[in-house]
Amino acid sequence: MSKDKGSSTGSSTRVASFEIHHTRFLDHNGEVTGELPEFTRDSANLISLYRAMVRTRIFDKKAVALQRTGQLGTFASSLGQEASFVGIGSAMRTEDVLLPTYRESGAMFIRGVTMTELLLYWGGDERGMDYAGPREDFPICVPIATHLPHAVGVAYAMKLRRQPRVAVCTLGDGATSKGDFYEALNMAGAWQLPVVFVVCNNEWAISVPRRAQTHAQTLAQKAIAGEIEGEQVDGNDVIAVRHCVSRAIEKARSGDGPSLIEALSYRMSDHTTADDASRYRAKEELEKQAINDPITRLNTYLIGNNLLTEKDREALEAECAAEVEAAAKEYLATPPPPSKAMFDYLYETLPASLVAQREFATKRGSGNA
Amino acid sequence: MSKDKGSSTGSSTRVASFEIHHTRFLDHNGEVTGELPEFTRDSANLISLYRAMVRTRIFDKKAVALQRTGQLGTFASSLGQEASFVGIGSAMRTEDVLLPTYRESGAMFIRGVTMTELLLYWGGDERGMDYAGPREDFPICVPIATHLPHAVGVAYAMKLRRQPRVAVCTLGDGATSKGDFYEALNMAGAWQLPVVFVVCNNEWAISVPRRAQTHAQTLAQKAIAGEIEGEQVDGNDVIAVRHCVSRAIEKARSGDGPSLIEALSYRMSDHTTADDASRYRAKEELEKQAINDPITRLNTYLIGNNLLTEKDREALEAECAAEVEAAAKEYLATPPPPSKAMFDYLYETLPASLVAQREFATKRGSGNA
Amino acid sequence: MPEVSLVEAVNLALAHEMQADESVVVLGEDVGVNGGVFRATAGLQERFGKERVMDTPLAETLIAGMSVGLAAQGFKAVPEIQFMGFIYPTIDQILNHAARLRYRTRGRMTCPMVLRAPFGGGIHAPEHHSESTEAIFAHIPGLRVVIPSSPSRAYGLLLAAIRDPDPVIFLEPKRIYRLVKQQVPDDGEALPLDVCFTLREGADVTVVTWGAMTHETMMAADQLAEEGISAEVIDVATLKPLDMDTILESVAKTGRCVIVHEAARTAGMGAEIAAQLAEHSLLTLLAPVQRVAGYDTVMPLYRLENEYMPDTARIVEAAKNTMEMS
Amino acid sequence: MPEVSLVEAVNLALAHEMQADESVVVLGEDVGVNGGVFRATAGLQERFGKERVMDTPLAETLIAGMSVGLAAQGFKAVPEIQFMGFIYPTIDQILNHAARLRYRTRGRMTCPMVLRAPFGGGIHAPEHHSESTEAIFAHIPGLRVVIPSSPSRAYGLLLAAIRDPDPVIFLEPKRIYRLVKQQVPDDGEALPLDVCFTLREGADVTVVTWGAMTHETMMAADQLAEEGISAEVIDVATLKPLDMDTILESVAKTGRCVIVHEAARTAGMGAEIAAQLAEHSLLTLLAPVQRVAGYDTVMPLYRLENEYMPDTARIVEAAKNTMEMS
Ligand SMILES: Cc1ncc(C[n+]2csc(CCOP(=O)(O)OP(=O)(O)O)c2C)c(N)n1
Ligand SMILES: Cc1ncc(C[n+]2csc(CCOP(=O)(O)OP(=O)(O)O)c2C)c(N)n1
Ligand SMILES: [Mg+2]
Ligand SMILES: [Mg+2]
Repeated sequence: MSKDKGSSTGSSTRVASFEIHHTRFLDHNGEVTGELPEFTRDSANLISLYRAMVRTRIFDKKAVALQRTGQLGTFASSLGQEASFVGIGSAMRTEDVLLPTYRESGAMFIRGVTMTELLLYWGGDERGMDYAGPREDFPICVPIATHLPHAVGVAYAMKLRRQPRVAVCTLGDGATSKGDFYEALNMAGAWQLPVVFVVCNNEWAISVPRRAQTHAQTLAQKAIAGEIEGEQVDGNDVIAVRHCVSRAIEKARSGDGPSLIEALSYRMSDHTTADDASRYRAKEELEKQAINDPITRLNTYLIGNNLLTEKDREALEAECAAEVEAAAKEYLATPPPPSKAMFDYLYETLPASLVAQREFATKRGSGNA
Repeated sequence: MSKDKGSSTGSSTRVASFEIHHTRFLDHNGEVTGELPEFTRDSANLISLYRAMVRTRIFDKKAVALQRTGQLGTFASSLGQEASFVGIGSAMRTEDVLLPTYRESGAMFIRGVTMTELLLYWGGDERGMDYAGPREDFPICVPIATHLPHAVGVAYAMKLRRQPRVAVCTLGDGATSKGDFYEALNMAGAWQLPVVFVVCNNEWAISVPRRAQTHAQTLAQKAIAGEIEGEQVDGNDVIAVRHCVSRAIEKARSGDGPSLIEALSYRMSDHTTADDASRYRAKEELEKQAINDPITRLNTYLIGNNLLTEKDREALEAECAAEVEAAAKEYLATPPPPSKAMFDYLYETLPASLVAQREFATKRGSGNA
Repeated sequence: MPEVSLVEAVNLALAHEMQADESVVVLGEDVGVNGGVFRATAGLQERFGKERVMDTPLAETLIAGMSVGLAAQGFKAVPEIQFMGFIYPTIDQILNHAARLRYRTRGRMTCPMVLRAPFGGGIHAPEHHSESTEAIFAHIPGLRVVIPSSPSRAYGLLLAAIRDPDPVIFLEPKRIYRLVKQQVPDDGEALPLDVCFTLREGADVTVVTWGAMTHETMMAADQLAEEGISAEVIDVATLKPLDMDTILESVAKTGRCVIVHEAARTAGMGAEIAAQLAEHSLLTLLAPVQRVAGYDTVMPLYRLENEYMPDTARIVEAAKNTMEMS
Repeated sequence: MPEVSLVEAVNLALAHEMQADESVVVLGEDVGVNGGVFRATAGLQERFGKERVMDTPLAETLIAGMSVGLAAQGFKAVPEIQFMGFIYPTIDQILNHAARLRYRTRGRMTCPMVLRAPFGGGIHAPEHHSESTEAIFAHIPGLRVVIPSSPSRAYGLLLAAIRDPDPVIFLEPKRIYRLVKQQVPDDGEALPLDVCFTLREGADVTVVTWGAMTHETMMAADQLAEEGISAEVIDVATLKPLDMDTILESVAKTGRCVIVHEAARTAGMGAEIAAQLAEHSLLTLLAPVQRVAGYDTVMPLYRLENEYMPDTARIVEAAKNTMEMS
């Protein structure tokens, strides 16, 4: 986003102007379209991004399979958006805080959330939100856009403590229609807070296409409402996502204010396993999107530049698959919590008036205690 | 607001750009700064705007006096903002619908709300919202920005019925921080609804200055978030307000979509009679603003151009004062509603379960029945 | 006549009223092309067009607020909130505007809208998708709160709600959206609002309930019957305004009462009913009124949801308690 | 020691705790330079700076939501909502997040915040400024709802609320913000949450109330005493979780109970108390419990507000009713 002032004609004067830019490094054929950022020089970085995307996709497939066989509740697939989520996760430092919605498995894994934890969550068990790894990361947020104000509060806390940390908050295209989004954006701008919002635009909010959410040409331009930095990035180009998100995070870390990044991608799956996208989405549209697959794109580049061999890739896939299987096994072996768990952690100390309810529930419980 | 596309450099491409303009015709000395709009050629139009501003100010003074003497509840003065409110009211057609907040006396009077009605409202009597004149105009809205979604609904209704009507919705600078504002704006854009939002920026939201509400350089640019037309106007120049609001209304009426207009003015009074602005606002700031008085501005122009004489002005003021006094008298003579009025109009038909409550309240009432 | 489920009956009523009354407008997230995530609005957009069956942006405050605007202009807005867990951003509009537009303007403006939302647990849904917070709305003056518990009541009550000149919160127990099917003639016959329905007559104990819990309660009544206890079952249906007369009459007969709801116990609607029973029937009650309700905890994720929700066994036990104590 | 009013006691407690605990942060509209529209935060920004006493943009959802974020990061956020009529946009954040952050994350994250708001009628305020909707919050699992009724209780309870590790809705009866003054030593002594306060002992009838109504009730108790009726007065103070034991003990002694609140009657917190009384004391109650409450109508504009709110006369009458009926 850039701006300038001035210029007057008769009774009308131009008082402000703004621009929105879009960044991409790899096109959908894996061809380089501009000078690659620094971090790509070390091919280990690229392989690690590649692995993270593959891992996410294999997990995704397993989760859907578990759901289809009645072993998991509703699940939100990230198929097609792996570059966005992996790019975001990889741009963060450990001490930053991620505030995700529900589709960002790829980002959460990089943050250290375990696959077992994620399966427990979707499997109807609160223990899946007690992350052993990133203790300060927020759990999945289902009520759309309600975590954006949290991100602002987290960023405010960091600012108050003069910590060089950043809150990174992801949301969908649909979420940009909620007032919470705008209130958070506006506050982040007003106080120049260290927060980066990433809109993971996958073109759909359940059955509502992006163009029906808003007349805005870009979602990035919504940043202008709060005068914060706003830009678009190719969300299927993991290099571009990591680059732009990194840049915004480091800007925020240096005290130079918040940003909004729109990552353009596409939801290749149904909205969730409870949805049937064929009801509202033309098969042709989905087919046309296949060429944008973010994993294929990086794969083409890596193979084409001899940074990865077919054999490496197979090994990498096998490792990821093994990890996913192990997590699924661990998840399936986890017994349900006891009935009385409904009263644990409700308050720090259970109020006297609820003790009898807990006893009753424990007594009546299905014997999980 | 204007936009264009294109231009690419390396990995980054410009995808959108926007501008915000500001309009004024009379500067604070009453000097013409650009070619005056058509409607000013008939001086009767200008006199009528002048009268409406004077009338509003005299009413305002009376209302404050009534409050100070314990004869009226809390009142929100429009001192200094008369040009904005009168400009808005005068730009509307009878069949349009006004959705105001609480400070727009000047607009409401033009719409046909009576002074007595307004006094009854501030005097704690719901009958002050049963406007005999503009039956479809919304009553005063106290919960900030909650009437913006109503405006969208009203505009949607007009669109559904293919009526050439427009919803005009006014709000303050503080209101632009609420999510409701943005949700309404976004929907108005998405469906290209016949609605015009006018932000009456008086630089303060109670004690919070405009710059603390948002980092945005202009409030007009918030329109970009919903890709609707956004512009600034000098809110102390009644000609400019009327011109810009008219233009936006007629655009909306022709089906060419919604607009957001920011009218720049200043709150010369306390926030309300319950407030004491000297606690948070420097006396000097207030004094500096005196030169922007919108009534003086038009008066200077009218006198300077021989469109009004001192005598005319005095007569006009006397007429307005008489009208205000008559309304005050009528207000003060209105007996309070009976206790049972608490149950009138709660539902179309009072549910059986409430009949006993109504009887009880009537029996216990202070005898107003 | 084919049999329909509760959610199909909702659809039938919507279609009927949209056909009969041009001023009825449906709006919400995914209600159009997708026909609603539960298919409650399936086919409506095809039949009545994109303007009368509107896919809105994802913004609940807006959905409620623009319904107020539509209603004020003489439309009958029927907004859908996708799940009750996402209804809270509408409370400001409902409480501060919809419920008092008529009151504030002394009848000049009115707000005939029906805000529909599926609610309650039992379908292994994700987080925030299983709550029951009807009591919040039942406390707000100027509203009606209506909860159907069968296909035919869904049809008749929804018609009545849409025709009602005042705002109605219409909560649909999604657990029983497809549980049973009934023959529901699409005859446009509305059922009365503001009255309870007696689903089963009995002599020993009155069980008062609503929504999905009517089914657990009917099963409990069967079990009780086997044990020689005759339970009268009342479906409150309209929680606000509350038809206490029907409940009082029943309890005057049975002398005992159990109130069953899925929502958290404290300050739930069961409290109001119990309080009124105590006020009016203190001397005729043979045993203290029992409330069988959700615990005062957060509705747990689905592995524990069945532990949270009242079930047949708890209802039977409570009814027996009232028998023993007297 | 100078005497302070209730609102000054709020200010005293805020200042004390901000001084004692660096993690306490105050935020809201006009809380900084202006010191709050009721002066509850007067002087705090001067003393503790603009970052710890923050004038926020005009956005209630944000205020509540960012408090959750601050709390999760170990701050104790004390947001102010300017009037209870503007609290509704916070319910989503309070219900879906603040009240369950600890629960959801199994204790990994917590939400120690105190959302303050003035509430209630009686000061001839503008529209939407006089409502009492505490019951909405009392229904939400995971919350505390605290209402002080005197300067010393405001001081002690607010300290306790800020120190509490879980979210608290702290509602201040603005009608009595300046009604009485008391000596309140600024000694940092908190009062216990989760317990009722017995303001006056009596033998014949228990009157249970909270907030501004304690004053009407105390006056009613004086009048009753003149007529030979000895009323025990209980200030509930913490509405959730509810200390029913104190109420039950009192009613076990008196056999009669009147519950007084300003909020609308239906599904108000009085219903919960009455329901529990009926559950536990059915056989010892000498008369039906009486509720003296606001009507189930919209809180009227100020010309009728005194007709709406319970007053001494209504309380006296209700107490006498309980005496006659037994
Ligand atoms: C406040 C709220 N309203 C409605 C829903 C139901 N819902 C779940 S996901 C979704 C669409 C979200 O779309 P988007 O923000 O684009 O994210 P995506 O799922 O595409 O990643 C909706 C409407 C919700 N979870 N929260
Ligand atoms: C939702 C809401 N929050 C808070 C308030 C209290 N309040 C009344 S006016 C006001 C400031 C409004 O400022 P602005 O929008 O600039 O309008 P102005 O009064 O300056 O015309 C506030 C905070 C309110 N009425 N509604
Ligand atoms: Mg999306
Ligand atoms: Mg202002």
